[in-house]
Amino acid sequence: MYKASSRKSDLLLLAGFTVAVLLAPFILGPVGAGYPDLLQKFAIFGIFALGFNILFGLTGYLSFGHAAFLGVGSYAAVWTFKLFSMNPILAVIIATVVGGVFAVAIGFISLRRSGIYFSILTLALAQMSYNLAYSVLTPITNGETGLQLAQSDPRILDVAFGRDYGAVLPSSDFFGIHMTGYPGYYFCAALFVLCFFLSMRIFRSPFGMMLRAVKSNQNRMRYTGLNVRPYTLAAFVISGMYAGLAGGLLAVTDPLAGAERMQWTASGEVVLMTILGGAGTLLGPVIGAGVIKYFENIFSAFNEGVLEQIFSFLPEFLQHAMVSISSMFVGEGWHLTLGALFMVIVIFLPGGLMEGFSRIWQRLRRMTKRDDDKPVEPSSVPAE
Amino acid sequence: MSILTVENVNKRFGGLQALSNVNLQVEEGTVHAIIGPNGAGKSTLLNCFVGRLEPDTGSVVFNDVSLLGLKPHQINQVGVSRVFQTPEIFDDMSLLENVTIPALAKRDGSFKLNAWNAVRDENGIRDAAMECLADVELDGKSDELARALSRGDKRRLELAMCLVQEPKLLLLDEPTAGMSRADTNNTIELMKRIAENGMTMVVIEHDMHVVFSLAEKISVLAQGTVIAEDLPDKIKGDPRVQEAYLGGAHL
Amino acid sequence: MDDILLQVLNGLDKGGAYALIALGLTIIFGTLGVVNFAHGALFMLGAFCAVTVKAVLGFEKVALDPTRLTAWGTPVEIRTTYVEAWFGDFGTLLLNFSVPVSIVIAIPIMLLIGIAMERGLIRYFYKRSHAEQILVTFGLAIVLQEIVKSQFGANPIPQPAPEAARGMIDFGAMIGMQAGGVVYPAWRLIYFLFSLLVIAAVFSFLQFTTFGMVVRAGMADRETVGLLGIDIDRRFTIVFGMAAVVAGLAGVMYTPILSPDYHMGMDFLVLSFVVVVVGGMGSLPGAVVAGFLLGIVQSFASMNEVKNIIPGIDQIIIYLIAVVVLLIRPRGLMGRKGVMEH
Amino acid sequence: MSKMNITRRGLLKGTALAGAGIAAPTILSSRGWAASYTNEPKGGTVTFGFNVPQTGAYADEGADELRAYQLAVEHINGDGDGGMLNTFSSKELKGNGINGKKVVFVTGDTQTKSDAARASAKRMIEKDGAVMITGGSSSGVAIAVQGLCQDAGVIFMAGLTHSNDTTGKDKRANGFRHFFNTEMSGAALGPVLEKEFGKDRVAYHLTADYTWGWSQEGSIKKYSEGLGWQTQAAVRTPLGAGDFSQYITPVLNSGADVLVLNHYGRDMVNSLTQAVQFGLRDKQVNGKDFAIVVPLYSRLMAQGAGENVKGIYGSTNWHWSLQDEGSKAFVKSFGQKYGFPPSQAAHTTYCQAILYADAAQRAGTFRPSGVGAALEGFSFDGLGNGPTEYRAEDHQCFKDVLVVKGKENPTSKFDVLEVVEITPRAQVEYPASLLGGELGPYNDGA
Repeated sequence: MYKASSRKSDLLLLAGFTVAVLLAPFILGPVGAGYPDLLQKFAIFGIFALGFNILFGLTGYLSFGHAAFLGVGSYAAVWTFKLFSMNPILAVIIATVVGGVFAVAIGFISLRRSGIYFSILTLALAQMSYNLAYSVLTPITNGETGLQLAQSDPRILDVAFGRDYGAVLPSSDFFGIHMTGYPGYYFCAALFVLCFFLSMRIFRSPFGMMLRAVKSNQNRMRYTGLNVRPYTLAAFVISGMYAGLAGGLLAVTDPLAGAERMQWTASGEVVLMTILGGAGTLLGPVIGAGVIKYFENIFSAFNEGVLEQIFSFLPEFLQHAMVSISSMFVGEGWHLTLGALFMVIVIFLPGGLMEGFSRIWQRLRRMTKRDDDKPVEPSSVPAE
Repeated sequence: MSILTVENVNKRFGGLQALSNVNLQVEEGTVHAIIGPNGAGKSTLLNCFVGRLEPDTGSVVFNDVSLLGLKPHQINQVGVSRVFQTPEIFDDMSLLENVTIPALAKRDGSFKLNAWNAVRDENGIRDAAMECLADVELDGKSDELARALSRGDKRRLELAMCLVQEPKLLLLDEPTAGMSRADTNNTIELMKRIAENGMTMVVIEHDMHVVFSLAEKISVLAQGTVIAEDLPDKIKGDPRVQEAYLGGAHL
Repeated sequence: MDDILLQVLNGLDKGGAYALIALGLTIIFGTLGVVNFAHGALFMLGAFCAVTVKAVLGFEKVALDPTRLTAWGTPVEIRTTYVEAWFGDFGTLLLNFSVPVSIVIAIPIMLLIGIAMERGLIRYFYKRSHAEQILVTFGLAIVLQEIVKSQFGANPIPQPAPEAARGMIDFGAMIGMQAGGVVYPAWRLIYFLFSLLVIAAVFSFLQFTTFGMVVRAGMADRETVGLLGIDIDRRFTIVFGMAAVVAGLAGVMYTPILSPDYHMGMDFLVLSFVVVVVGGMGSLPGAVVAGFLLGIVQSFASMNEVKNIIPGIDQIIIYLIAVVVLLIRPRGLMGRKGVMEH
Repeated sequence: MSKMNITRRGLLKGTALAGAGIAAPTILSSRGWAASYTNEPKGGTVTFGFNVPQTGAYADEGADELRAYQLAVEHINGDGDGGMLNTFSSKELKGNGINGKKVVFVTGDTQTKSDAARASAKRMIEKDGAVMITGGSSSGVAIAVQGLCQDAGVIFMAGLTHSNDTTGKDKRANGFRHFFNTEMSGAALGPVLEKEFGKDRVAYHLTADYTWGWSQEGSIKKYSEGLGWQTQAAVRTPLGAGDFSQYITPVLNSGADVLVLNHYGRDMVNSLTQAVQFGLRDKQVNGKDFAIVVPLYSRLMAQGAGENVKGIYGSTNWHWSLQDEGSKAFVKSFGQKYGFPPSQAAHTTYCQAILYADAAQRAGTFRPSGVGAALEGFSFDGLGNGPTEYRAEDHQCFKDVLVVKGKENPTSKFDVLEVVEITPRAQVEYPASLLGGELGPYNDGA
């Protein structure tokens, strides 16, 4: 049964989301994820996945080349730093716009096809971008090393406003606040909340409904007087702009843009984030992004010494057994865990983690309901 | 007054002459049935009305607008809605949403980037949609997913989706195909009600029961040509029609 | 002229590998409707069949020589392989031919792996969305890959061709050209012929056996065949196993050309999808034609003469062709309507 | 089968409490408070960050680096046999840690991707409090992480990175490299190539199409053309091409008589295997034996090419068969612990850890500018490469370079290369201005 969401529940969700994002350093601290860099990654890849979900979750068009927009956004942002100003506002705006423009070009070509043909077209175009960025476009992208800042960059706007960074390499700063560490996180977080809010509006809007109609039945849509192509293109461009913004933020928190950001594996990662969390749900992609980044950064850092400490409460022989078993899945084995996780989630929770949560939620509700019913029953039965 | 005028339409597929010199006039406010045996060219003709096929020669004019060269969504926007042989609905959306989408398409045109307002705040649209669902007696299920409906209910839903657009012409391609007797009768009743409200309809059908309970005028298509066009009672007795259907063998 | 012929040979050789991998992939598409992201992993597993066979054949008897010490102070180990110790010259021969020998062993193993995969996992995903199929098979690919890595390490492991096939063949002289102009490695020619053989075997199997006829009918219309009371699912299981065998054999025979490592499957994954799509989803001849076509075009795009005109063209040519083909022919070169479009 | 595991016992001793739900929010502790430099160690331990590839093509090299680091930590803390600390010319380290603090470490996976490597390094700095980051197996990653460490105010001791840019165009004050570079490879190989192949040669380059490849190609061209060689063509190949046949066949009839493979890692294994397959090693051109040169050799990777490396020349930073006291001590210590000899990646990372520890001890602080000053211009010996100096101008080590050749009759699977010549340091030295770049000032963070 489908129930339209109410204004109140949306407001609650948004408020809850905002509070969670603002308090993330404290909430995630106990699981070892409360440090700025990972928090920034959560927010940035959350934005990336939110945008991807607007395309994939709503229209069902599975793009395998979204990392191209992420990469282009990063390059645009770093070039903005180099040429104009270290202020992140300008960089973020330009990154978003460039991401959008690039998406118009790629979307215009790819959206001529649907299904897996669309996927392969996006994949091919993104791989072309990656290969060129890595090699022949090195003058623009600085190839393998990645585009970096230099002291000798012109930064014409900063110069015009008399901003001097001295002999050290500048870092992006928001009117004097450096965009590293926690300030950097809160800058991303603000945009993250904004993106979530926009995404929610799109989901609830007539436009979002049309996008879901694309996924559901394009034929009926056409004979209902709707032109499908502009809708899909708009969704593609919006999600490209989200990706461009995410790429720009990567550059803001860490001003280096590398070509590998555009590789197909990076595109695949955002697909996995979205499906893992639950495609087509509002929160799912955010959660998926968080889980994958957590694995990448925290699980990969567990070595056997850490495991020894975790299992130190066990008797020694058990401790050894546990360590040798679990060490297969962490540290250098973190890929194995991730792969297994993908399989388990898809096999048992087709709707992603969000489905898992809603199942648990429903079970809990049913249980509490039963508890409520119990005292009623006896009184009604022995009426005679 | 004729709302749809088809003149001299020809269509070839390779060596097969699917339509030859078809002429047709649909009067406003009438139910016009197109019948004919299998392979007579009924579906080809319908596809020429809705922008799926382009006739080789001839013209299809709707309300002074030529339909040739228009895309399906443009044809819908000038006031032609259609239902399909198998109901084409938005399976994984609620009934209310299914009807809301055509209502929005009617109001906002073929594309509008309306991404800021919530659908739930579109009170006018929702009222119109609920009204249409009530017309087809599905308002009790407005929150259910469309995929769960029975075949007959899916057809009703599809009709509601067309009606909410207040089309000037409604095309129906074998509206009762694959339905049980009860569903068929229900659907006929529904279509009758719609017709009584003055809707112009073109029905393609080979179930004679349906045709004769609905149609005010019938065109008979055989081997790509209109061999007869008349009132239902006249068609019943027309030997050419019988020949076309029965091959003349057992007259 | 010689250079061009050489590039054609390169292209055919590459194309052979592309075609074999794409063939299995497209069969799985066509029959089961499954997007199998673990297909590259099957190729990799095939290659590691060869590694395993060589390792097993190469099991060594270790004797310590206490009179000599290694640089880190332990006694030097004297190693002799058991097969040589037991069988003498025949053992040496067996070691020498470990790659061809692996074929015999790889066929049943890959068949079992394929069937196990289909029965254990893939069959639950027939009705699921492509996105979910991708996620689960991609997860499986990672798991398989990590298992191989944990056993064999991350570095490539050399697999030499048999001594006799390590030389060069004067291909130019064979077709009546001037001697010495077009000489080509024997093993690569063998690989090309081998790929033709496997392709022919797959086609005749599907064309001339009743089993194959049922499968082809099932590819065209699964429901109808099912209604005829034929257990199409069981046949599809075997088809999946067959696709695994084809990918595995492509891997086994490729090892002397490309030293296998655990990651090689991923490297071929994207490429094989491009081949399948260019050929047309679910089309067997399409996969073969596209495989050879892309192999040859890629070879030509890598020539200096071409690269001087368009720098970097060899890096993107495959993708460029994919884009152009899909824009001109919506379903690939030989695709059927309605397969995998939604 | 070559599963190489780090033994558990050893690792336990030197591991910091990382991850695992213990770390409290660092919002109040790590940054902007009273610390006078980034991650100043306050307790009884000092934390190193070992950032190596654990997944991807260089995972085995990364695993070897990690083994060496672990060994170095043991030796610094006074466990084990002391390894090269016994032969090291500086005797400041007493086997009781550094500045009275025990060394502990955290590990991370670079995935050989700049983004992942930086994320991993940031975790070590922001969360685990690492005061020094070291490791890596590619130049792109090294340069990326070096830039990060400069910004964050910690020292970066580069692992295996061979591009000139690391201590050239992209050098940073907080970054130091022990490994050699393409310029030195070219300078060292030049004379040997002349001796072996003569002055009248025509070379054909196949070059991996990214910065390191171009750097390598440039250096070899420079020195070989200096000998009077001609360069027939220099063809760029895509990274990870797999099958290189389409690039190799044009060599066959090109008239060139030397093929230079500017490839590393898997590209090297594949292009070399295939070049030999195409008969290039046994070919005769212009009346001379055709020759293949692999400018940067890695013994670990060469194993992947099997017999194909026989007779192929190249250069390397270090090889376990060296007979000086330092090398012998290191091989003994490493071999006894793990059962096989160390790779050059293991050697350079071990040295880097020891050199950092020694410099911090001499400086009496972990402050980056202090440690840097102690490293700048530091001359030492006994770490396996003969007398060595950390040049102050570019933070590059200058030492002898090994020219090696694939061994014809290997005695074990580790015995793949033989040292042909040890090119003395003077011959590979170049002015720091040659490669450009700007060190800038130290960043101590805060």
